[in-house]
Amino acid sequence: MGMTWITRLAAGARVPVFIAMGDGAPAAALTLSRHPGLSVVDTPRAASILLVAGQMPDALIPYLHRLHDQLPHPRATLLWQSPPIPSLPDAIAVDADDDIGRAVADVFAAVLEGKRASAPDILPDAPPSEWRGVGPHGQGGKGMMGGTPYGRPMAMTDDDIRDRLALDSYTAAFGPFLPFFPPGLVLTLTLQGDVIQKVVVTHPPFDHDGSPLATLLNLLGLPALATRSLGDRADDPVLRRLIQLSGARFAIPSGLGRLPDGSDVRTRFDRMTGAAPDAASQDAGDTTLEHLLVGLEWHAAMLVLCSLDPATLRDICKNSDTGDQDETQGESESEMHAGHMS
Amino acid sequence: MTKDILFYALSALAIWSGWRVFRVDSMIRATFALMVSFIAVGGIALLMSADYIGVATVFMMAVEMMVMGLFMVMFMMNPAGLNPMQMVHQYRFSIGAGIAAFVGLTVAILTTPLPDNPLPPGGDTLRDLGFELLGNSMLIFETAGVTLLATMVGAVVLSSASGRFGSAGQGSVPPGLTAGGPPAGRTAEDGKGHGGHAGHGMSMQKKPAMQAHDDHGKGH
Amino acid sequence: MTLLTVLGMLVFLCTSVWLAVALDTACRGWISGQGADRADGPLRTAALWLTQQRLTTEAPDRMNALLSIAGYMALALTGLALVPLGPDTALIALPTSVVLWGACEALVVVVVFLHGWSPNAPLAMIGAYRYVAIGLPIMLLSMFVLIAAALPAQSLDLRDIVTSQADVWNLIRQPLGLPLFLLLGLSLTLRGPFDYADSADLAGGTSVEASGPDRLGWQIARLAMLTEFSAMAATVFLGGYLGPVLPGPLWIALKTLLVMTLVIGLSHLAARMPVSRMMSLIWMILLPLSFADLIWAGLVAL
Amino acid sequence: MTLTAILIVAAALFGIGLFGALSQKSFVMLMMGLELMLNGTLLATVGFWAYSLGGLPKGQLLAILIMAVMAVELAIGFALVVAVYRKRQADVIESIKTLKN
Repeated sequence: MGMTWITRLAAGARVPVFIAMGDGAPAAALTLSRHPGLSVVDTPRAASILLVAGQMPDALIPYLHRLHDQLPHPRATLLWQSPPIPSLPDAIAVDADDDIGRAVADVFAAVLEGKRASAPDILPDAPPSEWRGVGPHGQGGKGMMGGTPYGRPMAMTDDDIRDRLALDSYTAAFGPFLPFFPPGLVLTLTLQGDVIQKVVVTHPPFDHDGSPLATLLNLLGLPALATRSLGDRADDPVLRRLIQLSGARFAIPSGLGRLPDGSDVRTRFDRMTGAAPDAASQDAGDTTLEHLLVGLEWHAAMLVLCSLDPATLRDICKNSDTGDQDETQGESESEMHAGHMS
Repeated sequence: MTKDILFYALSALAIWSGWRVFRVDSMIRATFALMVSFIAVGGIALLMSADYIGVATVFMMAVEMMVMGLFMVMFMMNPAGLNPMQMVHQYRFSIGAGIAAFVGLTVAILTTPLPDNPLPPGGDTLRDLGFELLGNSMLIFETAGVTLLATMVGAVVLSSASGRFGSAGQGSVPPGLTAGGPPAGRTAEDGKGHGGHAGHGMSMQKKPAMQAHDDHGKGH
Repeated sequence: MTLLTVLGMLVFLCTSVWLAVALDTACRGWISGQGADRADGPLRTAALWLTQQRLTTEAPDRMNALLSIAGYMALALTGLALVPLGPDTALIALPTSVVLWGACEALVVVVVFLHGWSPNAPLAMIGAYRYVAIGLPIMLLSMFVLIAAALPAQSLDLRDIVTSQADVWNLIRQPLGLPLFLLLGLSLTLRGPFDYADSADLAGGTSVEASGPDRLGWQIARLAMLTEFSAMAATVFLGGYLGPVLPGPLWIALKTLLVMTLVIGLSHLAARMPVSRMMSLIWMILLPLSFADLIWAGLVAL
Repeated sequence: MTLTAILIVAAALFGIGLFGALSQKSFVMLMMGLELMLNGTLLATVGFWAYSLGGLPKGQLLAILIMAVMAVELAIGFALVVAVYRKRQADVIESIKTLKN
């Protein structure tokens, strides 16, 4: 296939990569956003290359399938320090000591030039459930309420913890590949608007230290500073000054996500930036995610989630409601095609 | 000539989008169809050199319809219209009434001798309006302003959760007869209200479902 | 003559979109300590998006998705056409052009909401909701600021507003005006601390599901809106086309780029706070400030 | 563009609005019908102002008052919808047989 001028132009772009963090992902995966030839993107819809870093446990393979199909063609998958995945026969294995940037660029060029076929869909391109509508207008349940017309329950009102307006609630699995979620974590959240009403831990996070400061800075809308914080310099005076200047500390409401040891998101952020002395370790006590997240709006909830020390978060997840395994499985299955929730 | 073509195009747009408001399934489409209808009317007003009224209509309706759209999504059970359903009643009668109103008005318009006293060309309509608002009709203008203020206060009072029995945080539930006991009097959940997004005649099927949901909601 | 003006403005729009991308990357490179990117990087990324597949979600509102992108772009172009280039030259000459610009502003909230609504996905929908919650009060604030700027001109016409700044710019006459107006710019262009629609905590918010050409279109529309906003801010607060020696259109172009640099710098350096906190900030501090600006302008005009 | 044409367009908008206000079950849709009727009224007012009042400024004032009425109608309408929903969990007309309690 001859290359058109536009493909040739595109081939020189920074390679948009979406990283799916597995268990035991290489440490370099966290700092990949500093690689000059790559651009690590937030959503698979913007990526050309899916990079699976580390081993993907069986429980998360269905999520990986969905993620894979959400990349636009032409696309390819790389397995970085990951054992082969049977359902992804076309994926290219990359060793720990290979130059990941080089490998990604080569595959990208090959796919774009048409030397390598774009990876086909894994899941069938069909509605997740067939039409099961009953009732006088096909709406599902009897009368005008309820029913599961497309394999998904119709929105029903739910009691509201904040203003008693009792509007419709929405339940879906979030994670494990949302860029700001701790690797491996899958939460089944019930939302009313963007207020979290219920939290169930569907899959606990991996035993893996992420880069909480970079994630927090990203959540605060400071992506460039986040990249800077991933740099080699342990004590970067410019970083500290820029963080001060940005008002990030002021942006975080005080008292948000308070743990039994008295620390809130703001103090934890101070510890990360070096503005406050490092505490020995956070003490989760018997705190659950429910205590921490329920009643918060999405942005605040994500700040709380990402401010936690990875080990503390694992303790909290152990305390928390993990739901009836079968039930949540069914739920996430049924929600699977409703957009990008991976 | 250009003015005429523009007028007929905008009129067609206004009527067509006004009609679509009640024909589309998606509530968001309905809301924004209404907005398009208003914008078209604003455009016609601009053609008639009502510079301020025309533009202000666009401005106001963009905001109003945005808010309306939010309410649609909030309160309707099927705002995207993915699930076809009919939410109408007295359909035939309504169509008849609509047509009767249109025909009646049209006949009245066509048979009445309308006064012909067009806008003098080259006038500064904006300046006229300004002097009218802050001159002769100051009282009317101020009354409208005070009415709007009263509306704002009234809307907040009506829609906020706080009522006679406490603040928004506690909700408007009467206090218990005993300390911590069940609320005195009737509450919304006791089945007297025809709950939910109910349509006609299915409160029987629906009540159990609502109850189940309420229990579920209170469980945590 | 009109045709020439239109062409000139389109050329300027393309150039400034390009410059905005370059400034954005430069800012990011400087802050992240990695140095500047290649100059042709953005163009290549655009080409890549053009070649990518256009993916859709299940049961999207396809018509509104397209309308939102086209509408955003059209609003930017309309706003740009309102900017006066000389004492009598403006593509859309209307005695109420400030109000028309306000209408464009209000419609931006509508198109951003539609962009988040149409993919039928949760994160995009949350982005759309949040944007409305923040976008409407910010717009209210900008109305007060604009009315204050129209006061000394005694007119709702942008051309008169520019002429009224012959002696002293509104930037100096109403010191609170431009800072407050810049916040509106951040909100209109979905940037930095006011980016509640396309933010990172929603993995891209309203554009989380956009791929290929759709993504490209949306990003270009955002940058066009940035240009349009900067031109408007330059007109209302920096004296528009007024200036010595150089011809008027060149002055407005230079001032536009200056405002654009300010907005881009601000968007990279300021942190975004949770929505409820921002709501309190807007209603309790920024709106009273805009009232103060209006009263100040009234007293000065007296 | 004549006054007759403008008034007929206004009548059409009014008729469609009336149909919507009478036929829709949902409160919010009902309000949209009312808004459309007011839209027709607004157009007729501006038409009269431009073609038969000789540009009398009071005509524009009336149009502005109609716009204020729209705003009031919408604000109070929404407030009532919220209040009723809070009380009864209802958003369609049939659910409210009585306004008691």
